[in-house]
Amino acid sequence: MAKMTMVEALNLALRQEMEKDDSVVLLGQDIGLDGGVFRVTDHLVDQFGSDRVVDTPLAESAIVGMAVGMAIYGLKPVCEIQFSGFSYQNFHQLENHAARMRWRTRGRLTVPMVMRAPYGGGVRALEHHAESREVYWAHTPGLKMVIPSGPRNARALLVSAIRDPDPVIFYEAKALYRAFREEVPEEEESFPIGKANIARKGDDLTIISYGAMLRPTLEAAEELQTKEGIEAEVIDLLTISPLEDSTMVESVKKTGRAVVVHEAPRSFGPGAEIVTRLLEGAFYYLEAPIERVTGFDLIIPYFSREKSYIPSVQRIATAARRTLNN
Amino acid sequence: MVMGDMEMNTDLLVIGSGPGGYGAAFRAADLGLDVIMVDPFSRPGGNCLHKGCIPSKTFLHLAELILDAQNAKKMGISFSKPKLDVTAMRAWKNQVIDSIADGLVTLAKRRGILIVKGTARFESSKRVRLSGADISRIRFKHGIIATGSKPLELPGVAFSKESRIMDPASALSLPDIPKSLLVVGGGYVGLELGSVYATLGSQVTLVESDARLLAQVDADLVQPVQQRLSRLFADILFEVQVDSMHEHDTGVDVSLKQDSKIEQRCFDRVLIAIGRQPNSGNLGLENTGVTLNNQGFIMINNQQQTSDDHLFAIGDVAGGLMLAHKATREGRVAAEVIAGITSSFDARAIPAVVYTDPQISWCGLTEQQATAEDIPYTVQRFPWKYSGRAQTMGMTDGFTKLLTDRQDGRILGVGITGRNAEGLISEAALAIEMGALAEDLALTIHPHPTLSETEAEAAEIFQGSPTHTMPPKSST
Amino acid sequence: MGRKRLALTNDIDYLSILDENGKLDSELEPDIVNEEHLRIFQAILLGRRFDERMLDLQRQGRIGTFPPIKGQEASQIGAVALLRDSDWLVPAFRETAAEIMRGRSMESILLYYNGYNEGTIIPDNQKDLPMSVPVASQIIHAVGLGWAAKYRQTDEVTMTFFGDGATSEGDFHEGMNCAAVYKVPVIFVCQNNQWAISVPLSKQTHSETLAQKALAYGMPGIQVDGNDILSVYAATAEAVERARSGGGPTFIECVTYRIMMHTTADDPKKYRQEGEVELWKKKDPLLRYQNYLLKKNVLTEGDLADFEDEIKLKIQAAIDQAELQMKDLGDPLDMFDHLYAEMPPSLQAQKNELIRELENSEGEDHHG
Amino acid sequence: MTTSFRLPDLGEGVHEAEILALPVAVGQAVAEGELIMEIETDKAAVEIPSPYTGTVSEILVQVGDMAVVGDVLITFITDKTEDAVQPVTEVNQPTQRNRTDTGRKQKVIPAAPSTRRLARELGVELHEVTPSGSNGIVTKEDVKAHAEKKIVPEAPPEQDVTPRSTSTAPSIAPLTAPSSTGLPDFSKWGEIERLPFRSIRRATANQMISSWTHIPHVQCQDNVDITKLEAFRQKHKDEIKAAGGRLTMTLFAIKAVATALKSYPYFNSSLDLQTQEIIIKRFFNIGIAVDTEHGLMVPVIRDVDRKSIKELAVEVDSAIKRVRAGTHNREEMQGGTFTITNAGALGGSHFSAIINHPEVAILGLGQGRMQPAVITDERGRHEVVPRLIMPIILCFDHRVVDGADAIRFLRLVIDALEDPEELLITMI
Repeated sequence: MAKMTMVEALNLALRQEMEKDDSVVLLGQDIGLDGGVFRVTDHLVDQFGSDRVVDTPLAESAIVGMAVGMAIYGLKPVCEIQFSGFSYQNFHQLENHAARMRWRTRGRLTVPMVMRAPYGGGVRALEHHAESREVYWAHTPGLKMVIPSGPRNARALLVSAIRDPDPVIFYEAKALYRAFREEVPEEEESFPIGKANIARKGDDLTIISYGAMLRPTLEAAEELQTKEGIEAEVIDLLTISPLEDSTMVESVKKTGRAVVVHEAPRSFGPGAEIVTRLLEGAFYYLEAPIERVTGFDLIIPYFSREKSYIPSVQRIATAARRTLNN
Repeated sequence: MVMGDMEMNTDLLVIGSGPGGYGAAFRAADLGLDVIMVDPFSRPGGNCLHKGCIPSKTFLHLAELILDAQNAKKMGISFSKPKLDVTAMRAWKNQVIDSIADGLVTLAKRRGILIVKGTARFESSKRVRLSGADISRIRFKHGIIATGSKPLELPGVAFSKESRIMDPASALSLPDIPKSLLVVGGGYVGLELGSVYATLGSQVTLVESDARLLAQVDADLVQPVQQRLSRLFADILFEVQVDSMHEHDTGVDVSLKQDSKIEQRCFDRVLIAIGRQPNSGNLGLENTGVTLNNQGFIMINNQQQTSDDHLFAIGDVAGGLMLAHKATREGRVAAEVIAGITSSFDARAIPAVVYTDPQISWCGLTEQQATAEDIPYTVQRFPWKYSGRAQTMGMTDGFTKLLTDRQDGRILGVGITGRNAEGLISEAALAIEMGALAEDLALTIHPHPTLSETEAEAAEIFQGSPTHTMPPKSST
Repeated sequence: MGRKRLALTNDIDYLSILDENGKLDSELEPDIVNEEHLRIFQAILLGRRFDERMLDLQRQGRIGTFPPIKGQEASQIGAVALLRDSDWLVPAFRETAAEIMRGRSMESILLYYNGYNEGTIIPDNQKDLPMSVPVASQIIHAVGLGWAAKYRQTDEVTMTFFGDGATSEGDFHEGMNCAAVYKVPVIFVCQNNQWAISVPLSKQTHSETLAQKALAYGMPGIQVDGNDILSVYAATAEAVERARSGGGPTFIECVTYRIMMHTTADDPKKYRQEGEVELWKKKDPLLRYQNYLLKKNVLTEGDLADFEDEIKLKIQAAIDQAELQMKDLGDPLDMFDHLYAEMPPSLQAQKNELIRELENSEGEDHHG
Repeated sequence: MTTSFRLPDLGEGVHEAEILALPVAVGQAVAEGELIMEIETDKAAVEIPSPYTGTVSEILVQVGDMAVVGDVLITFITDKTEDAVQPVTEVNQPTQRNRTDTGRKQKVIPAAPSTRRLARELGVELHEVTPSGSNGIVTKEDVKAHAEKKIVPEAPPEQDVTPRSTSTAPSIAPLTAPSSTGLPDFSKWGEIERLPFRSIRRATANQMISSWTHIPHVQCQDNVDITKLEAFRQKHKDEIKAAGGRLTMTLFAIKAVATALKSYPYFNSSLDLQTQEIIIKRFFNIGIAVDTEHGLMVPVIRDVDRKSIKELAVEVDSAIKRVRAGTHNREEMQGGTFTITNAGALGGSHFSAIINHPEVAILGLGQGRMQPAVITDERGRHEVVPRLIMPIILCFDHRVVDGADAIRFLRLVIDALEDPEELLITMI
């Protein structure tokens, strides 16, 4: 086991999958010699050549559209969109084709591709570089939407995403890229898409979170524990779509209280679906209204104000206390 | 990175990857902490490995070969004049450094330590901002400041690359072998580097503002070295100060001042080795709770803790003897304290070595200290002219002295001047740390003929009955 | 220094071999064996007759909205005629004749325009993509397929179709640009039928030709008389040869005309003059080719009558077959299939919800 | 050299302390760890061990003085340099360490580095250890033997990664419990957690041991029908709330007890065994047991006999809030003559209370619960009706009062609580 940042862990996943399977090819802007603007594809071009680590023109639609063609052909393309804020320029390729090809052709043509994109705030970036709009993809039938929360699960999930027979949108929290290091085994490891993880055990309430928000959520849980002796169970969704609800429902059945945390804007956000699933599955176990701690219904502000927009440890802990006082 | 500031979190941030820094980082990683080490150098080792101890000892070894070859003449073997290939010498030195540095990189990697190349500046007690690195900020639970020290400059004389006025690091890059070299400063760096250049053929003049060399070392230990150097060097001037210096195309004009007399001299190159100052400025320490003393050293306690709860300091920047092995131990202590282990810097004997020919080494109490602090002691000296082994090597201008407690004979300090003093001092350090008596040293059988016998013989003098010299007439 | 005209690598040619008056440039006449001529002619004839029959069916309410192809048969068949089974076709949505020639069944087309997903099932041995409705988006898929074919070191060629309107889309630009950059074996066939619903070419672009757009991407481009099967065939033959031999992509602009409406839900009288249509009817690709073959003695009047009969029967059989199939198709639960390789539990739950719903409303018609 | 001992910061917001005892005199030699002072803070009584070995040169305070954190209390003449043991509160203050003369003038205790490390880990000072090695060398075995010899270990070394905590000062005399070393290893049977036993918890324990071991406790219990009182309370609680107080059952109990104390003054006394006297107090200060996050606290409400229920309601409520917030002062915790503990709010029923020494009695209240009660009307007919019944407990020091008086005392309280009108009439 070696300690890795999320960037290094993702690089490991790509490298090992490419070593194993020559149908895995990467395409994106600046992913070759430059190694990607966040260095996720660093040195892969040295090992696999520019045939498999393809620097593309500035053309998001072409990147994803070509990947659709490549995937139909039988390759397993992994696209990098430099920032998720630019992926709207390829939205139609995913919505119109990637998501539909299997369904459209009744299973005859499939699109086993991955679109990787950094998302989320917290790194003092400029406009279009900080948003959290996973719900666009989560709301698109036919796509899978995955957001890891740390180096180890990022690697394991990316491996699964590459091997997945369907198109997977893989969001990587910029704020986590180098935030911390974790032991990541050199030997192969994957984590199934569509499974949530219990990141922390507890009996008093359930906090549901994912991606970059997992860390502040865990910190808040820690604070509740040390200050008030409250034991929060923290669920890390990992896959936003298809959303696995049994883990969170079972947890809420046990605790009776829930807080949902995400960086994305609140209205019609992932929390709306998560809360509904909890109501469907655990209504009679609830002892307090479910709280949502999310980004506000705004364009994420320029970074001088970003801290106030992104859910903080304090906001999460306060919401947790509110549910407990109810 | 094209966009955004990447922030990283860790348990322990070590700033500086010298022997103190990597000592701390390695120990902390072994104790299960997540460690990041930041340094402007991409490979660990710090000044010691890259610009100090290791390159200087590489060259001193070559100097010793040359001197030994010369000395062999009187023993019946003559060598022709050595041919010097400066480029090859530099390459050899770099090879030595590379091999050690790469080893350290591997050790760090296998321990899971992240080495970040860059310069850190504190924004608070728990966060630094980095320049020159992929990561913009590091947030940590604990920080160890191991930024070391840098050479003092003469007032009005700034070091620069390509200058004829050199600091020790540029002297070690061995730009050429100047015809004439002025060494300013009679401390161990000036003596060691002066010896290298003199042996390689430079006319070395040394100026020292004090009345003697190595002011902090007992005078009797320095005496044989001073004698030898006065033959090796062209000139050693005491109580002389550099009044001004002017560099031009062909050399450096130096005006030397003694009392009120001023003498003008010209040298091809000048080496300034007047001491070192802590690297505590420009670290952003004003944004932390760390306090510095009036010389700029970071104030610490025996657990290496600064006055800031989150920060520790080790090595040169924390004051005390500016020695790599002291820094390493301090680093280990800091790491242990951070990991929750009861640890303390409680060394009783920090050995020090001057790599001149002959070498000087000492540890524990010195006579200077004993006198200054009025500590009762007795001293025994065993001159090396009675050592068979020293005779065989033609290296008899040395001695071993033992400072002991007058009452119970416990060993308080040891000083050695002579060939291979570096290897002999560790026995003394162990003896002091273990609380050994002179008797213990005397009764420990030392192999014959070796230089280590001189330590046992000195102890036997204390006991009243040495073998290879006559017993003292009465006890001191 | 100074100012001079740049000498660019490529020029744009216009190619016409057989004109609307039956005049033939025999120097340029492609060498096509008789059997191939007949294969091509039958494909054009079937395309025409099936299209006409579709319109009838639509008017009878037996199929939904569909886009007729009438007048564009030559620019489709002339291009796909040169593809091998191992090559790829990436159509837009007005290439039924080409798709049928490639092997798509008329039944599947009928099912598709009757709102059955089964209509987009492509037989396993066929390497065509289904029709793509969002204009120009399919162009990039062709580039991706071409890239993959090249990566796998095959000699497969990919051909994609799109209209004049598509050249205004960003995906056209991105696809053309990437194809040239990666030098992929892709043939871009633009069906310049003059109209994008109600927008005429003059409002679509200010370029003198569409073919010249290829120049900007650094790929060969050619404009051909799209109603002249020989021109289309010859230009395509050149492009296919280039693609197969590693020479990269080609852009072919087939100048043709959409004789009919955009779709059956559209009334072109609202925006274009009948006179223009009449003018183009005289340039009909089917008659031009038919006369050429009759004159060349490749085809006889007797053959023609036989072909017409055969095709009529074939079409009727397809309609009967499709209508028979439709009686059994349409289980609403089938819509849950094939969204993912494996159905997620949450979707299974929704399917179960519909199953319960259906059980409770036995007898009600849930078909579309 | 002369060294000052200042009132250390004992943590938890304590900023002043009363000097309770000064068992040392000027000129007296003291060893480190020897008791030099007893102080009482608003939290607890604390014994202060000497941080130095030396001679007391000056005592700057007297018993009864209030000292503020940082005040110099005693100066010592020691034979140690600055590097010698510093007061606990200063030991971690960084200084420019000068290694070259560390402990030079003081005799260095010879011991191998590994022995020194062990001593550090066990919290053993080398100079306290009897050496067994040649010419005074201290061995590992010596250190271990010394550590085992200590009956009570020093506060355990901080395991926290922030080792700078100064809270290890043994500010409260540790309880001695020889049997504690004989506890089984509980972790054999499951997960355990070890928590420090200190500050208020330990102070409470000391107080309870003293009380329980010195006083022969006797307890009598009864039930009070508080149906009427509760109705009365409900009727008036908003009015009291408007005045800034809370009308609780405790308040009625305070008034009822005050009346009873006046009738039975022995319950308001203390026993002085030294003088062999019973001290009857002519004032009525009632302690109210309050459960706080720091532990049990007993603020004292003064002269309850001279205050109205309304006044008391405000005063009691604010006293409770202050002790819970930790903003009370020391005086508020002193001078009680009788204590009331109300477990009702926590749902408690019958329980046994320990007398708050040096008082002689304590009254406990349980939770009022609706219970079937048999009521006999004027005509002698019995009827079972639901009534609000509250358990009430009186614990008393049988050395000072007897059981019969206790029952009478309790009856008086019960009667007052059962009938608000009675309470109003008898209330003083």
